[in-house]
Amino acid sequence: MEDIDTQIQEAPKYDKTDDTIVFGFWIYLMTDCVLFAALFAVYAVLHNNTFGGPSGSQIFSPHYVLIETLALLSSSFTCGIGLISAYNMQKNRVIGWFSVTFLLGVSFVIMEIVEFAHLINVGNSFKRSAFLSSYFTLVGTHGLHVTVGLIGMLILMIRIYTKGLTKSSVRRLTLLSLFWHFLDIIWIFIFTIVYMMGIA
Amino acid sequence: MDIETPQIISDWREHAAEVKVYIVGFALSILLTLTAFVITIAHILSGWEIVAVLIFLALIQLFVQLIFFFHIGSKAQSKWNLYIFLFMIMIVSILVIGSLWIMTNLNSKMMPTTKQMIQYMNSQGAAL
Amino acid sequence: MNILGKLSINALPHDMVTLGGAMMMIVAIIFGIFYVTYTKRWSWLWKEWITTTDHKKIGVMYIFVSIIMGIRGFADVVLLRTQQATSVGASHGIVSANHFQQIFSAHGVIMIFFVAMGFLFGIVNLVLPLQIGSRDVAFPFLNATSFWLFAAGMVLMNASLIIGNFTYAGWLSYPPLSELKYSPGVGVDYWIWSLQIAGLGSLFSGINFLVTIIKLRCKGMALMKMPLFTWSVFGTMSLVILAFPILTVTLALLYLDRTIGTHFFTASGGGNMMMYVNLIWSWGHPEVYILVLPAFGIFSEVVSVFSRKRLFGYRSMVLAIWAIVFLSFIVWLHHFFTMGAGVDVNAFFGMMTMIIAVPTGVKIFNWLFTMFRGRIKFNASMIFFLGFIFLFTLGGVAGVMMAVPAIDYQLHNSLFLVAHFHTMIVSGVLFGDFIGVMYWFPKIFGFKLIDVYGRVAAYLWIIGFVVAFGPLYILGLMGATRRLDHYPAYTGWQPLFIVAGVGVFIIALAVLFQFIQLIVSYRKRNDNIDITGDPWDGRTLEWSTSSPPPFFNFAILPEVSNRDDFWEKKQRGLNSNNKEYTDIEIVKNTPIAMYIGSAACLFGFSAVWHIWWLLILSLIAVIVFIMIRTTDEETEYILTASKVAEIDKKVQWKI
Amino acid sequence: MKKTLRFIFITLILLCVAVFGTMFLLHGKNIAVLNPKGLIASKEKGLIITVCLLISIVVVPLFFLTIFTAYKYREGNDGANYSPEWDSDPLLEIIWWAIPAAIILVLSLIVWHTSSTLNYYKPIKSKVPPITIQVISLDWKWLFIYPKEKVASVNFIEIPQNTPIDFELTSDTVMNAFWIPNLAGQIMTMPGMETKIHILAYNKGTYYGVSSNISGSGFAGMRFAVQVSSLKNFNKWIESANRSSNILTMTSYKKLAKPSSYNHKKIYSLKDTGLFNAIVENYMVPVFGGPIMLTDSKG
Repeated sequence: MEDIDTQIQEAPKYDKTDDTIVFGFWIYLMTDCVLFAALFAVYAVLHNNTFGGPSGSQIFSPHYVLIETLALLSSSFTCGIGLISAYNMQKNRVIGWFSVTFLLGVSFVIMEIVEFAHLINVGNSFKRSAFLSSYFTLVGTHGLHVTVGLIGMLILMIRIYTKGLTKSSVRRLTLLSLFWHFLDIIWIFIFTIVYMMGIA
Repeated sequence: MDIETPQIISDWREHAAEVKVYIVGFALSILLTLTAFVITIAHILSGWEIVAVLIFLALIQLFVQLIFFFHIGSKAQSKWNLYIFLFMIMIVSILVIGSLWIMTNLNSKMMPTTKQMIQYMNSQGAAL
Repeated sequence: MNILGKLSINALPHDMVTLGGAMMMIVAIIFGIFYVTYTKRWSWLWKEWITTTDHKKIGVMYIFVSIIMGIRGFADVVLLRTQQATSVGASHGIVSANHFQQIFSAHGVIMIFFVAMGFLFGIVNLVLPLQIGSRDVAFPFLNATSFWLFAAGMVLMNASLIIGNFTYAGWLSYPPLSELKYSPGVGVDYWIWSLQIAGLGSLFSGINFLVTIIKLRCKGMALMKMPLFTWSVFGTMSLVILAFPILTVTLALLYLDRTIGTHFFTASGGGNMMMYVNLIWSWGHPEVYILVLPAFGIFSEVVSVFSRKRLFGYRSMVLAIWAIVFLSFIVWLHHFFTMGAGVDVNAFFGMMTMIIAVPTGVKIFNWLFTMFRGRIKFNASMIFFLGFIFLFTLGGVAGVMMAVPAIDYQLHNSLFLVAHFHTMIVSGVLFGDFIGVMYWFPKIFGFKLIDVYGRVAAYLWIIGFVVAFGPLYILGLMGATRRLDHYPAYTGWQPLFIVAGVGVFIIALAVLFQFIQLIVSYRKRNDNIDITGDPWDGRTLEWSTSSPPPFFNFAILPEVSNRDDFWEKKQRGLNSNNKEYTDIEIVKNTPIAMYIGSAACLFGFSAVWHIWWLLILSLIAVIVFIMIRTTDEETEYILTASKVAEIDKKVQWKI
Repeated sequence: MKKTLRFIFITLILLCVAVFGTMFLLHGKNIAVLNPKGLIASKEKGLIITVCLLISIVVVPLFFLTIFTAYKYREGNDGANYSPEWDSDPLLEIIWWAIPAAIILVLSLIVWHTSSTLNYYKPIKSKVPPITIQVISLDWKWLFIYPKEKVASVNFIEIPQNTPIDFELTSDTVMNAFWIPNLAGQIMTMPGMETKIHILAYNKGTYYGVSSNISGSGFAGMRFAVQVSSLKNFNKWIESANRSSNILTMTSYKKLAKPSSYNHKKIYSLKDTGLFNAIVENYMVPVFGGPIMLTDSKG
């Protein structure tokens, strides 16, 4: 992996439209926060309505969820490092770090799908009780967001690989890393409120 | 893991902090997550204490993420990011805490008391 | 699992009245298509309107859609009133109970979502960039997409008139009536998806305008130098971005309940229907303030211009807007005082609801003192405004009464409540929108509306309103609840319902005069062309451009130094004539926004009818369109300085 | 032309307000909310009047000020002084921030006081022993059960005057709201939940109650009659009800629960007093995991 990129790209300027777009995306993240807050409120209200079915402590395994959390946390870290190398215009490092982020993200999503499939096979599907409905919807919506982020990351990496670190790619990388850190924060609250309080 | 001096720095640079800021933030998050994990596994606390401690740890981790990964309030970002974030946090806390207060109040007033549940179960038992 | 999901031939309307409505709509569409092909304007329509990203054209399209939907909403009112006036004792009126309930649910959704929100985003699109001295909104493409999502929601909503039915559980269909067990039809799904798509469009517009106000103000325009209308849009958009996600979540959860059998709000299975009521109203109350705040902004602009006086108490007006924005988030329980919450909960929310009367009262007093010691020009707008002051204050009295939980137990869900919120919305939002359209019409179309028809319409609107909703206040006190499709003769309500019917007839007359005003002014537009670009001797920046302004609004971005800067410049006779033009980046026209809208409409339709393959197909189509847009590098073109100078010269000779 | 137009329309507006006033007086007697026949309703009427008077302190001067300003500072009247730059006056600002705030403060105290006194969970203190009536809202009719007297009735209740009635309400279908305008405020009835309201009727007579929450196509038919009679007549009615031929058991309840609207008054004698609790519990945890014995209500 040669360290110095052969075609030295002219570093993109940070102009006013970039500033507006990043600010607009930040406001979108705020609206997503409110969306998750509503889902958390629904979970908080319905988590005791188990309707004779299993409660949180019976179906959550702490170690499994800890691995998931560590995977997502480290993917957030590698995403941050990848962004710094993007600002230093090191294309190969960017692709390197972001593929690590991608792998960690994919492993997180797979672990979550396995957990859901296991719950449904055992019979505790979202149809069983209000608690399970709100659990599946809250964690599922977060999983959906992570999947959308992964698809975006994939497309962006392909574009950077082919066209290099153009002005729009650097801006989109910033948006992607903002989105990724935001999902990480939401997962911290899911981890604490859903899993930890469910188990304790 | 040395990052040798880069030839070209785009003027986005001040939008992301140094590498070590990310490392410190990452380490702190791992630490906070593990403490929350250990406390829950050990079952040393119970009831509202565990809830309070866990919420406290989650809030610290929120601040860690905001400062180390989001650089909120740093001069690179406009101050409007912070204003809108704080306004959103205020409204969200009003909504969530308000909803919980209302719903627990409504449920306590209307859910049939355990006495009725037991009486119903006995009558069920008798009917079988 | 057949290929067309639940769609089948018996989804077409059976009874006469729906068939009539559906026929009228189809005839109108066919006539429209025929007229456009006859005048060979398809390419003009495509080039100028369907693919536009210019905020002024999008604003006009919003207002056009809301006028069309206003006509349908008003047709519903005529049906509702004739039913309630005739369905007494033995006779059951003109429509069945179920169909009557569909009509008032459709009336509610149309009037709030497609007329009031349509006018709101239309007027904000028309005026905001011009007022803050910017070339366009922050994200022009997103602005076009938001309009087409709004139009997609409207199309889906009207499709329910022809194929299938609409919800019969009211404009905010409470479960368990809206759950699968008690509304097995597709009605509630139509309601969910037309609101979900239109709501998404509103959320994107909210983000767009918030960024525009914060980032794109012209040089020198500090926050405290912004016009009051911009302040009210600032408050409204911060309400929109924080309230609409809750609506999205609530509708999504209800859809999951109805489709995959989750138990969020079902009666059994652990669900809690009260959580739905709580969630829908924590969006619902900010929503009604989203509607009324821009109307307050319009009043502030119009009253200060037509009284030829500076707006009174600018600082306390801004404070009042933000007090209303904050308070609107802590009052939502007054919509369900009667659900059975405890004393402390009811008392807290009752007190918070009362406090909102203070900033509203301050605004009304400030408008009054703007008129004090002024030279008030009594045109149609000012008559509407006076109607607003009297009716809105009376509506406010009814509101403060119902803020007391103990009184609300008697008046909740009665016709008193119906008369209250109609007073607030008609005299507040609707009158505000009429004033806004009449005030900014010359700026966008270049010719003034003839005022005498407007004045007649204003008087008829006020009289019609008093005659239509006066009796409803009395009926509410007599124990008549809302949404009644039949009532026994011994109640003695029929004469009052007949008077209300007459009131609706008078309002129909008023609306007729408004259309006459539009048509006659259009036909005689050469007599009152607005040459100077400043027909009302205005105070804010939008009057400094020509009417209609060039598509890039300002050849040179203006510089502002104090509050009513345009007025100050006119007093001092300053007009900077040393103009050096610069290149301008203009976003190209693109059809992709319309494609995303139609794909979203298709997605909604397939979600309603459970046509799963079409659902996935339309979702992929949306993603593909977004990717096409993001990979397209040259979305903007450069307007060279010489061309700008040329256009500017052509416009300047007129002023 | 402008003057005559304005004159015609202003007189028309005043005419409408006059018509509105006469309608109000004309129907004075049967405006239910303003002719209370029960304890709670009369308190609520007093409250409505006090709140209206308090608010009119701000509203009436506002109306006169508007008419005065609109007339004095109209365009044609050059006599009135014209000061276009006068745009703020701290004293005025303080006035219209402080006075409405003070009134709202007084109103808040009223809100706090009345929500506790007129709270529907608070039983009415009275020497006479209370009667409990269990209310079940069905698909477009009301079922009333007198557990102690072992009587049930559809769309009709008879209550003795001056005795506190404790209502326990639930629903076996969708949400409804139980409202008798002459006697007291309304309270919602919801499946799986039990709400309460306490009513005390003063004067004898027949009053009408309604459901004030939309509950489907037969919603308009959910009217029921409330007969307030003396204690003697009430006991006579109870005996005749006990002797009534139709008996309310689980099967006849399930037949009654089928959707039907505009039901006529029907009196039952009651066999199974646990019926009310069974309906409420039906939505709770399915006991012994077995099939639910009542109507299939898996919403």
